[in-house]
Amino acid sequence: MSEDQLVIAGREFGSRLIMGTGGSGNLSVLERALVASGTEMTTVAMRRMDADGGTGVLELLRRLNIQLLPNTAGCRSAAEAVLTARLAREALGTDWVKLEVVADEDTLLPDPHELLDAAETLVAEGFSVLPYTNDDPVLARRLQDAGCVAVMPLGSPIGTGLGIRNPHNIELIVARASVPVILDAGIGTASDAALAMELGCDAVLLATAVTRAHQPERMAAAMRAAVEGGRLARRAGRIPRRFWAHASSPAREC
Amino acid sequence: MSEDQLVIAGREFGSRLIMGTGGSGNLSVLERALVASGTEMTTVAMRRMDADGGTGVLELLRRLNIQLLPNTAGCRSAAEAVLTARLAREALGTDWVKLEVVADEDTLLPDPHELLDAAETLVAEGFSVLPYTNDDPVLARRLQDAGCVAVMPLGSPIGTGLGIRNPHNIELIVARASVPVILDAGIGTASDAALAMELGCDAVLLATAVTRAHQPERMAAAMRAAVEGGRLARRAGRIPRRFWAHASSPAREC
Amino acid sequence: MSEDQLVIAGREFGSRLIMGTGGSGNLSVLERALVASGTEMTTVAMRRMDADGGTGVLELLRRLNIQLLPNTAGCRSAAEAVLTARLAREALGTDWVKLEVVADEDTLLPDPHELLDAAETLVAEGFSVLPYTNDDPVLARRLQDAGCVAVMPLGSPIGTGLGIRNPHNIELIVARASVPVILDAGIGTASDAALAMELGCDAVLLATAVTRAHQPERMAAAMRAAVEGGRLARRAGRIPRRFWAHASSPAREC
Amino acid sequence: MSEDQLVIAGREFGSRLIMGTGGSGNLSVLERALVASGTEMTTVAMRRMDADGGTGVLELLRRLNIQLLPNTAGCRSAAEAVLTARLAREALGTDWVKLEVVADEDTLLPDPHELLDAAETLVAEGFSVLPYTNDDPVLARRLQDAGCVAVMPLGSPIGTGLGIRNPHNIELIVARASVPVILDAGIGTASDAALAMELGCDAVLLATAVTRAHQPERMAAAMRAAVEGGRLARRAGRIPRRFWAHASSPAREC
Amino acid sequence: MRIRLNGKENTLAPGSTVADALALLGAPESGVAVAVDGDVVPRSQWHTALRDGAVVEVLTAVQGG
Amino acid sequence: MRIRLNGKENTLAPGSTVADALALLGAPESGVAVAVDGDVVPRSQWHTALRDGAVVEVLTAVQGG
Amino acid sequence: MRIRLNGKENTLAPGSTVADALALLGAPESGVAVAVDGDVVPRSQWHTALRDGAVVEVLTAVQGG
Amino acid sequence: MRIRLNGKENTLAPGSTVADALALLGAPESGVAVAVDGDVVPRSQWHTALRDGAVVEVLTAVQGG
Repeated sequence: MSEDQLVIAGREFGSRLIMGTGGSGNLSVLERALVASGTEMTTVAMRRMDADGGTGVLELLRRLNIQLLPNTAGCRSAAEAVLTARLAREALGTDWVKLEVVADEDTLLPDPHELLDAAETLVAEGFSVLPYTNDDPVLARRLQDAGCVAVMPLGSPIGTGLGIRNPHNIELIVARASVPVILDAGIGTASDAALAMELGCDAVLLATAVTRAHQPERMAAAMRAAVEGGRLARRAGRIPRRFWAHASSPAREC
Repeated sequence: MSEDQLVIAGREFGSRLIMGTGGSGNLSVLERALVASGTEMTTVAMRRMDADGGTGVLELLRRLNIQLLPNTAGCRSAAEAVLTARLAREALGTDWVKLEVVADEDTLLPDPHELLDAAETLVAEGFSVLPYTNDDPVLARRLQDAGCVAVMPLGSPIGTGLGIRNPHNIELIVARASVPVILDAGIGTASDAALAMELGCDAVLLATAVTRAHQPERMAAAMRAAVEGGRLARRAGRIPRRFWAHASSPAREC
Repeated sequence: MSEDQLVIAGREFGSRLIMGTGGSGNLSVLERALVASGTEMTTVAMRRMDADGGTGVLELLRRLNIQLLPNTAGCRSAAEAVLTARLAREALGTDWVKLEVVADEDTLLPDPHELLDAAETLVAEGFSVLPYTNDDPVLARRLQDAGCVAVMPLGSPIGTGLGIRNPHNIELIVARASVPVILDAGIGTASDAALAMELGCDAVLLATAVTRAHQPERMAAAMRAAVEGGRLARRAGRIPRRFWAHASSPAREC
Repeated sequence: MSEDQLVIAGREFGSRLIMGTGGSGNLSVLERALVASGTEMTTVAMRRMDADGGTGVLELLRRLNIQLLPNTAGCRSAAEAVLTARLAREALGTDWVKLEVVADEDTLLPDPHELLDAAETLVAEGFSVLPYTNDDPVLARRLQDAGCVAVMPLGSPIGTGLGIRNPHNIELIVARASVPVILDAGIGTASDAALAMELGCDAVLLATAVTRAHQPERMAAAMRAAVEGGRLARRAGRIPRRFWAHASSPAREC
Repeated sequence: MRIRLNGKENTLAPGSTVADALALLGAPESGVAVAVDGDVVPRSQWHTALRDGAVVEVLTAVQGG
Repeated sequence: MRIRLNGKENTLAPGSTVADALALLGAPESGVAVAVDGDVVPRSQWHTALRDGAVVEVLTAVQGG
Repeated sequence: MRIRLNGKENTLAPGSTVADALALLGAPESGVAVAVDGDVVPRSQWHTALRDGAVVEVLTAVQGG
Repeated sequence: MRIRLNGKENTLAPGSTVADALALLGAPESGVAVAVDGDVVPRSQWHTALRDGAVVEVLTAVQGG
């Protein structure tokens, strides 16, 4: 679909599925899943280097030539997130960041105030900020107005697999978006991903729906196909919903 | 997926999307859609031959080498349907039939009694019967017990585009099926088709969701991808649904 | 609401909640629940008399002056159901019967053919037949045409508490009904009962949603209120659904 | 249920339905609806006094002895809302306020930052603050921590009648609430109100669902019954949901 | 003679009637119905004699949904 | 003689066959089937003569869902 | 002197008070509140004089959701 | 001197630099970043000496959603 590129911050992506690296216990399983997903960008977290020397995920991603999107997972304040973003830029040589500032461990939902605060700071420092946000159309708009290069509303809380709990909010966000909308978090299965695209999202970001599936590589292929299918359906223009039936064969004469 | 063939009445299909020919106003548009859908079998209706000599759809399908599945659309009684099936076998040289016996024009829902009656007669005459049925798990089972080679429950009434109104019934049908379950009718968009496969259906049959979409060829490609995605997701084994969040990044130490 | 009586077979009911007696382990708990429900008619099953002399439920219902509606629960064929109805008429002196003919124990779903067959026989014998049916609009119509005094579609299978799985089918049944439509089976909680009435049902029949609740008497009161609320809402005419917001306070000038 | 009082800021309410006055074109219709709703508290907006001398709504509410809950409808900033609350206290002699700070006219969704800011200011000034908020569990918790006497999450945007778009968020809010949770905005019909209570909300606040219904008085009675039914159902403890059926009559021996 | 009464074998004096079978069960005056060999026997016919080997079902109303 | 062919009255020479009726419609060699008076007439029997007043239906495949 | 009262220009006698402005609107004794230049003026201060050019808002309760 | 390195106490020779701390962890050339006392220290400044008691965090990328 070269005529249907996703463009974020001026960079073109052929794939509208962004698969994160979280939740995989095994690098070779992760590698097969990443390849099957067709993702061109993936998330990594920043953590203390162990004396034993890291996880090897960076080598893997360099080999697969997948763009890094460091996140600020686990940060609970704007200050923590900003420092983490700066360290990621220093360590990985990218000014793209998936901005996460969560309010508590039970819901892992974003703290609206800290998130917006961090976004404004990082935009001012020249970062390309992709914020993980809730599905509040107002906060999504504030983040967009703050200069974020995309907004990434959740479908449901991280790791719940509950899919898109509130399609109406996603439609409201899409209706007023001037930057790409990436459905992030909550995807449980392929139809959730297809629905996200049909609602008008520009891409889908997921990790554990694939990495914690019984067969990660196969689920990655499923998500890839579903995102493509949902995108195509959005562009193709679905038939209207009707209350009464409508025949698909000509009337019978005899 | 050569390892994941659909087998109906001993015949193997690589594609789990069965696209019908109904609802298309234009043979060249239909041709592009059929090709994009990847379908290996398609439905046709039986109607009086016009003096001007037919529609050319047969020539098209022969050229595309797509198996014919004649239907009994428009029939209101077992007798009508049985005669139509016999004429289809005579005209088209196939003993496969999509059996439709509808009760009224407003809902185009099957008449359970006439449908089962016709199925029994046609099975006895050596037909491979694929009945279009409602989503009643009992009727589905009766049709299976009658010797139908597949059961084809609706998601919602023909042409409504309401998707799968009752996933619970589809799951009940799948849980007790000994023949392929093909979701037939009601599909409106790609996520509906993906959901059908995730519920355990073996295939999806649709027509107007593609032929009456704004861009039929693109919607055909969407449905093809969605069916593949849904099937892969079903086989891959989705993550469980949770009430509380579950992190995908390791805990932060600092 | 004396102006909003439910009329079945010429008999008027002030209450649109019909509570069955099934599932209660204790007659005094059942009595309090029946009273709290306000029901004017209740179901009983016909079973072999024990040497110890029965359950006392009849005495209770006579004392409460609640009309009996014997059912044919457990019958698997038209013949069984017809005999059971005749015995009920003989034993209880009523020609009203809740006709149940189930296909199997796993789903307790009606057998469409046997159900219709039994209905026709019993109507011919002068019974007032209230059939427990699935949510197929075609079967509902056949039962109505057969002379049943009401049709009683399920919301979901007996005892599942899944509520109304397919509101569209219930709306289709209501749209074409010439006799009262009573939502029977599947109700789990109050909002399910309210929804049934909002969809246009004339009454709700339930048993275990009350008798197996933690507090049956309170749940009976809940169902009574919900049925009244849903009925009133249906008659009052709800506001339309909108995509965008619509203020309820006048615009602010300053 | 005198044993089931709603207590907000130490004040007891027998009714868990709070009906607002917005959207009614006619004071006598409003009066009948308020009486039918059984509400003990109602919202009013603060607007410029016309030379012709006001709307008479105050006289009506005094006569009906319904507690006033002035709102800050239409305010777009914390400063506007705080001034409006102060004027309401001065004019009406109550320090209770329904705090609304909306972000835009299209969605009328709250501005999270301004809302929290205004809440903190008004709590410090001794107001009993009942904030209209979105369904974000994090913001609800922040408002609670700021000293609000209740939190009032929306079901869907004001006036849409879309009901409760995200029951999961409402359950998350209820699960962590230490003050009453009042479902505010979005209610369209009785079953929506019943569901709100079943999800664990302590009360429901609505206005146009009643005032703009075809028959406001009847819809008010519907909402009253539905709120009571939903509350009773929540307390009674519903039956579990099951996949397979579960009989409510004893097994048949013959 | 022997009859099968609600699934159990019973011995009755020759010439016993439906009413005798009911008495055996201690069935009450009202609220019961009887089927003999699959046909309903109306109350008015309870005085009729049972054949040897008759299958008698005596039903009453119990709680049911 | 007269037949009813796909709902229209037609006149054929006495002794006309099913094949003659098909010719009247310009029906192709393949992809069609014929019912006479409600029964299918297999291709192998198209040479059989039609009775006067026969009702002949000639069907083919068209687009259908 | 001139004041802006609920968005409209008005002329009052020099030394006029908040109460005078309220009288101009025919405001009732109760159920109203006044803001002058963006600050609430409690009832107890309604006797205070208005400055020339004061912006006076007089609010009351109306129907609202 | 003593520093706190990724949460553990360590002893370094006086005048040790950020680079020395990294060496202690066996940190690779690339893919890591350092914060000293809460501020990022760019690679170009790794030669700078650490103060006694400095809190040094060395981070790298790991799997994360």
